[in-house]
Amino acid sequence: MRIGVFVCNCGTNIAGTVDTKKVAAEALGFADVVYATNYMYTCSEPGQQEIQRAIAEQGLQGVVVAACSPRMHEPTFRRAVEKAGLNRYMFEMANIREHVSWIGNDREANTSKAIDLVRMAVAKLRFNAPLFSSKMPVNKRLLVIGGGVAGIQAALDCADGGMDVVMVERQQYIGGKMAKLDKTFPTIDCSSCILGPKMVDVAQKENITLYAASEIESISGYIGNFTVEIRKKTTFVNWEACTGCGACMEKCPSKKAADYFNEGLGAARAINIPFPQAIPKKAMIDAAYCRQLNGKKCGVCAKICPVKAIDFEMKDEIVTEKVGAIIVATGYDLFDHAVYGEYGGGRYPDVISGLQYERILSASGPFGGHIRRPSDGKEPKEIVFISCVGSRDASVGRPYCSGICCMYIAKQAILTRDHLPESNSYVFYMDIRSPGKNYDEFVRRAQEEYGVQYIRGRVGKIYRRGERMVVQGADTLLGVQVEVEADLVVLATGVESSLGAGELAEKLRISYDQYGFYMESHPKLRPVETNTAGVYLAGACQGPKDIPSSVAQGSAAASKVQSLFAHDTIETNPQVALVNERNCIACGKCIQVCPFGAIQWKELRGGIKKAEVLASVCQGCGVCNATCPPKAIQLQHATDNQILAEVNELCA
Amino acid sequence: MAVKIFIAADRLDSVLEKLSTKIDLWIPALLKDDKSGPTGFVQYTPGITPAFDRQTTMPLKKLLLPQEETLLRFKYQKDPEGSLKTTIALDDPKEARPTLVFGARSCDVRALVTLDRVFANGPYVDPYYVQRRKNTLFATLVCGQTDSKCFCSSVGGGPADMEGSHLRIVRLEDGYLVEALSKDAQPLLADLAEAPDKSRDQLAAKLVKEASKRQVGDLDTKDCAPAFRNRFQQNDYWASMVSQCLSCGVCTYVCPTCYCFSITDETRNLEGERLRSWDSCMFYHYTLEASGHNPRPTKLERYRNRVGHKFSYIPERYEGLLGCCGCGRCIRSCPVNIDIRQVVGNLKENSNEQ
Amino acid sequence: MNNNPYLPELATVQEVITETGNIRTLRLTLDNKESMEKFTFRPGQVGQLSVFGTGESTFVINSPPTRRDYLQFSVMKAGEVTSRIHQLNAGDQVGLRAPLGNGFGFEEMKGHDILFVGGGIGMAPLRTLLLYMIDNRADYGDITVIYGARSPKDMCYTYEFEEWRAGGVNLVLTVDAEFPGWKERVGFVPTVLNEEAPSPNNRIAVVCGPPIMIKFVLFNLKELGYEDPQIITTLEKRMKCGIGICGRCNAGSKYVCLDGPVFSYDQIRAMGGEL
Amino acid sequence: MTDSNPRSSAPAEDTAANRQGIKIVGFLCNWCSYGGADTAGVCRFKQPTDLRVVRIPCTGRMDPLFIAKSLIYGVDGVLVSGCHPRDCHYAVGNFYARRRMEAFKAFLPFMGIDTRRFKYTWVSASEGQQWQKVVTEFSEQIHMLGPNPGVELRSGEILKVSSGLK
Amino acid sequence: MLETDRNQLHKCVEEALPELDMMIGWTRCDPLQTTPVFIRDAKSISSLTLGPFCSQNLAGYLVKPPALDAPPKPDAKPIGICVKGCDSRSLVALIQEKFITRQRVRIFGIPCGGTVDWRKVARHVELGSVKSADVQDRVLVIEDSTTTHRIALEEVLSRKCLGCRHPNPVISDVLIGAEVSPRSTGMETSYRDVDELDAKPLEERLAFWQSELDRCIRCYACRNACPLCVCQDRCIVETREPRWLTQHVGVPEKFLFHFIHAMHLAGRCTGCGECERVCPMDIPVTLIKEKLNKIMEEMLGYSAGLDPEAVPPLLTFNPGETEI
Repeated sequence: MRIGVFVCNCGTNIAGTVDTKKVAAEALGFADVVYATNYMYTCSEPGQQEIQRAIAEQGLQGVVVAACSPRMHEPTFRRAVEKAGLNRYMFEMANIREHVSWIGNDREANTSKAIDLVRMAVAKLRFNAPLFSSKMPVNKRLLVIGGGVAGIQAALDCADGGMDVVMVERQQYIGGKMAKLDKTFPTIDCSSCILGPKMVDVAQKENITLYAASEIESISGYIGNFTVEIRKKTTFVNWEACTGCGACMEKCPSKKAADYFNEGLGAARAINIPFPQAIPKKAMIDAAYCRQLNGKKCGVCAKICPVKAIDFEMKDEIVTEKVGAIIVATGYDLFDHAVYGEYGGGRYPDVISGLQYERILSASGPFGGHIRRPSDGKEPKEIVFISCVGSRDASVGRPYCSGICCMYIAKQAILTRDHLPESNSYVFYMDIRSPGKNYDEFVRRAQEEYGVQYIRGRVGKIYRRGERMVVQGADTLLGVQVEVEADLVVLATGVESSLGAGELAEKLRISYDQYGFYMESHPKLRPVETNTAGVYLAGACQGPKDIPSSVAQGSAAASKVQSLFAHDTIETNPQVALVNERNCIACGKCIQVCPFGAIQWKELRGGIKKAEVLASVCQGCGVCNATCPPKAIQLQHATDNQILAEVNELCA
Repeated sequence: MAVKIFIAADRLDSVLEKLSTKIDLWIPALLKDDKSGPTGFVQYTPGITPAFDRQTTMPLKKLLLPQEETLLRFKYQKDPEGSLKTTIALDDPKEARPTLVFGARSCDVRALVTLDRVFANGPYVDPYYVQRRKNTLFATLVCGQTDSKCFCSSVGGGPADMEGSHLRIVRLEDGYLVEALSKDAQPLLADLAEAPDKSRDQLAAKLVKEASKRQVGDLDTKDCAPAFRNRFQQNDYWASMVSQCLSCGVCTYVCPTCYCFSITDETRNLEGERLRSWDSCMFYHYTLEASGHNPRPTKLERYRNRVGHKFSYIPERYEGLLGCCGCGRCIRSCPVNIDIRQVVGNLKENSNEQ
Repeated sequence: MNNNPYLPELATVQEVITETGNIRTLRLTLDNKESMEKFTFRPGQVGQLSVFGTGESTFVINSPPTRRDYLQFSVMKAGEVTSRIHQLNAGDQVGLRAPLGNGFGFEEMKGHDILFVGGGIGMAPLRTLLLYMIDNRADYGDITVIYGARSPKDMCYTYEFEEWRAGGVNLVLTVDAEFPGWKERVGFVPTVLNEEAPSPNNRIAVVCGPPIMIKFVLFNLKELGYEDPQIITTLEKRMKCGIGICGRCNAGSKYVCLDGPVFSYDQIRAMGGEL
Repeated sequence: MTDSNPRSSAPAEDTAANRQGIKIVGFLCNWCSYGGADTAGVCRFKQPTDLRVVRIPCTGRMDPLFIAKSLIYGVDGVLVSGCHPRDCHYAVGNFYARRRMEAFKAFLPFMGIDTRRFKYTWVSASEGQQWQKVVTEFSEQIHMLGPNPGVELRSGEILKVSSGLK
Repeated sequence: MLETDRNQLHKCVEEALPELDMMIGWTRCDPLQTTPVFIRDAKSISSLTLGPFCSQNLAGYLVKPPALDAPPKPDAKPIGICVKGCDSRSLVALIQEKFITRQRVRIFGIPCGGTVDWRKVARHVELGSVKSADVQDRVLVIEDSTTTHRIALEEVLSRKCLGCRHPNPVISDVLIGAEVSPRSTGMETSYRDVDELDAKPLEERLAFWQSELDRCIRCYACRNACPLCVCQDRCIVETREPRWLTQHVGVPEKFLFHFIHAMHLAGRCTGCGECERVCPMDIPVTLIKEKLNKIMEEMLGYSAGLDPEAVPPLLTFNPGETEI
């Protein structure tokens, strides 16, 4: 092989502390190196031309550039050598700037290190081989997991763009947490009034297929070609037939079913449509409360149903959908305040969560929009809000800020005053976080116009005194202990990752942080991509978010999908694992460890099995390569021989 | 000049030490601090434990055919034009140092007949081997410790066979009687020890006579070659003989006559060497071709080839010479106790059965 | 040749010809002028080509002894050594131990008609004998060459076909399947052989190609009436020493490196051993 | 397990020659630690120059045998660094690596190789300062241990160590 | 007692043989040794033996080439196999790694009181002269041409047997003979040799392995005998693609070879001791793996070859194990 080495001065960035001339001179002595020079700015246009000229004149078959980090300019140089007719993978970089010249001033030591790095790069290059990407067709259908506001936004954006969308929602209805809200900050507009039309849109768009009461069973495939199995959970109601008339609900004798939609504040019927505007507006039986399903004689709903939609024999059903991209918008769950023993550990009916209060405020809620306390239905007079319950508290494993509580407390306090002008509201807070457009003004209005009393300090204890709750805390601004006797305490429970986020991540093969929030590709520059190609994030599944941010992310993810779907094919990355079938012993360990399900069995004649890499699924991590005992599976461009070649240069 | 000496047992060490000043001396010795542990030939240094009382685990072939040796060295040199010029320096057979192997057995030395035929007698001559062979003398023990695995008499040798030996060692109760059999060996014995007294001399002669009459092994190797050819295609026969074989290289590495080798280049940057190293016909890679084709893909073909090589191919090629010295090492060291005598012996039994 | 049979002579690559996607032809001269001038060999003899640092591999010298400007080797990329050989350029140095092996019995073939049947890289060993015969055309009768490859892109020596034909060779070219612009025969070599059906009378068939082709060609030749001694081929085995010592290239008691690579079919049958 | 090795615990003399001779190989994952090392460079955080970096896609690519190879053949130190657990670009590569390297680390001293010559750690792309600390500390440790004698027998040395095995 | 067990084995195999593809067992080939035997017809059943001389682990024969290259037909009959306690764990490991299915094997389990190491016998008697050998009441009785030697079995047991925790097969279809009680029940006694070496200073450990491994001739018997070294012909110690080892015979090559062998068995080795038994140079090869087994047990609470459902620990992970 004829190798050329180009040592970059990078002005004085490198040449200042590395003798680049000497590095080039030494490089000329390495095996297969036929040309070596140093250059002022190798990445510049003339610098690249110099490489291309040398490739042509010297008949180079491989190029090493010793310069900055490959994370910086590897793509630049790969393009340059490609233009000169070399395969882009017949190129290696030695990082002698970030790893050498910038971290030490000892010219001699730096130069010797730079020489070593070039030697290693040359040694590796001698084992490089041209790699070629292939093209895979893109299935232009989108899967949206989660039908909250972020998912709805993403689905509608793509559907508007003419793409087929499949939406999967775990609950019986779409709308997510936003559907439960009364009003939204800072505009105090009605949540269901702004969300409702979008939900209807989802139902009406012909190119959106909605699976409510469904969950993701499994995902296989890769960008452009995912196969998704969806588990349609048993509803005991044939939704094709159900018209959502609600007759069954009225007659259902099981009246004490859990009312999940109302956060447990009311009671629902065993057969239920959670709220009047629900999309899809279909009834579903809660098997835990249904008399018929619990061996008692009933079947009232079946008798009453005008379309005979009730089916007690119904079973879960698995449907398969094929899509080309996936947007994950699984949202969040609320922190369970029961872990705070000092706040009653969930035992006091009048110490409630923010979302429960939201249902109390809501006209469609359990009390029809009248503020009453759960214990005895009385109108409260003194109401205390406590912020940061399950947020910014390392002691309960939630050190992060949930971002929305300060704002929703302010909103709820304002609404409380609107509903009950005679009431007094107190807010115990740590800091007020209100960095959005019109947000801080909103909080100020609560304090100034609505007379909500903000007390800076942490509540130490809540206990019952007679019919009322005593809230004991410190006012850290005044430096005094404060005790408020309240009729109702609202805890601003924080945001945590959605239940089952981890399991879904494993199915999607995306990573998640220690709190269960999904990891984006890059926190600044790739905020809605994941490291699994073709899977995008929107909304609070990635981290706590308010509605505008969630919607923005929904649209952002949608635009990523649209730019993907603008192509009929995608180019695969050739730096993937490759099986040498001759050496494969079919032990299946690679299949077992692959984080992406990118390896599968392939059957040869005579029933002999071999592992096979799906090049378009493989992300190139190399776990399989490290695991494979006979090293039959080799990660291209980081093969054993390539790494060994580098190591060998350092061995005595 | 003494042609016979007697070394008393308690003087063995000092005699060997003296001998080792005259010539590079190799003796069989323990390779591990365990009297039942593995043994092999090592260069004598004072203090090592000789192991004359049993056959060595490893044969002495490494003296003539080291497990690894450099055939040549090469170096690429750059010229100012940027192109590479090669210089190669032959690591030509270094002037081998005169060496004496003291305490080999007749089977060990007999094996050299096979090696000599292959390496030294054409059509091509291996200069590395020849150089060492010319400079090595053998003092051979008349063997009194044959066991149930030995079969030297079956392959043309015998416990007292001195073919290829330069000195004969007879082990007596109280020491060793060493006799020079060739002129070039005589000077070695000078000033080492006294000549033996008459009774010891007679006793030794008697022992040699007895030993040469002893028949070790009852394998009949006559007409092996045609029998082998007859059996060649009978896969069932070979399968039944070697289904327990592990395809390891023990039998070939402990075999004094197995000489097959590999040649590989080892290199570092611009310099490198071409190595010759022991290889084993029992290994899959031995015959694996770059195309992926392997003419001997399973242990069946490989073991068959090993047997064929020793008892059919070498005899056919080299005037009836056998490629086996009957030392029994392959039987003793085989992890699954395959007995080559059985495989060869059965060649002729009911060979037309199938 | 040097008296140490393991020592290669240095040679320099004069020219590299890319024959197909995975076959290249190298033209070498020995660095020592005198050796080059004195170098003699029989068509069919082989050389051990070294890329120092990677190793040696065996190839037939496929230029004929009648043309002495260079020694030619055609190399198909398969393993480590051949991959390195494919990276060689004009001016690079290699090592060569040659000639080794027996070569074709071209003397006994004199006065006979000759049939060459080659497939893919199998044309390389045939080429040396073919050119030798063209250069001594009067000594031989009809020369028919049936040469097949998977596609026109996989055919070697295309640039020489005119010369062969001009040298009085009946050249039949075939590819496995139709290909745009291909004007010669289409079909597998054994089929084309049957179509051509060259008479076995006073003819010697020299066959070289992939095992599966050989198998069917052999069958068809027998059908056409060829006897085993009339059919000649070259064997390939993994080799190391090339001089009949290291032990691995045996088929029965014959060493391919020393007693071969050229054998007639009756010899092969007599040898026994694994192929 | 603690290694009380009197010979190697004495700090080697910190001469220029000694410094020059020490070679540490670093296997850095492309996404986090290689970026972390870049960050340290961009921030001009001074570091010892003994480290030579091999870029690998993920610590999951790290076969412990690369470490074995390095230490057996005399590389003075081996540093493996990847993304923090749960931050792996490939989701779980470093989880596999952690187990493998932890087991390997415990195994090395049994074979007579000083386990202090091998370290694995997690450094993210933003942790330039942490990278500087890791490199500095590890380089110092290797300097203290001195050149790696490897496992080669010194020429002519014949070892006979009684196993004590029953 | 041995006689009774042998008769039981013969009877059981006789009954089972018609349903079997073949039966893998041991047969006596020498007073002190056995060789594996592959039985297809009933005539040969009488050659089957069991007892303390049956040292080979037969599990490997189920997966070694050519078996590995030609997968069994779906309707293939099961293979009968004799296993001791330690051998049965290899079987479990192979089932675990899906090299064989449970249905593919008919397991004749043999409780084992330890196997005889002929090298240790050689310390007491000259092997070449042994005429017969038998074990009676944990005493090895050897007859040579002149004398009767009586050696306590304890003195000549294989090293691996001394810390054996699973003398009874952990998986079997038929159990031949009565179960025996384990010699060791905990880590303290099982890893005595490992602990002893670990107690030595680092330098001595290095010197120990240098001197032991220096003898290695790279015959690969240890690898080929290992029932879990399933790569066999594809093993990377012989390939140049990839190229981990050279043909040099230096100690570093030998170290790396044994590192490769050990690391490839980390979390998989069942401690059957075959690698050490077959070593012609008497290198304590199993000891290397014992250390890794101990690490796996201490660090991850895992012992290989006990649970057919378990995933070998290095093929999985636990995100939570921040401090392993």
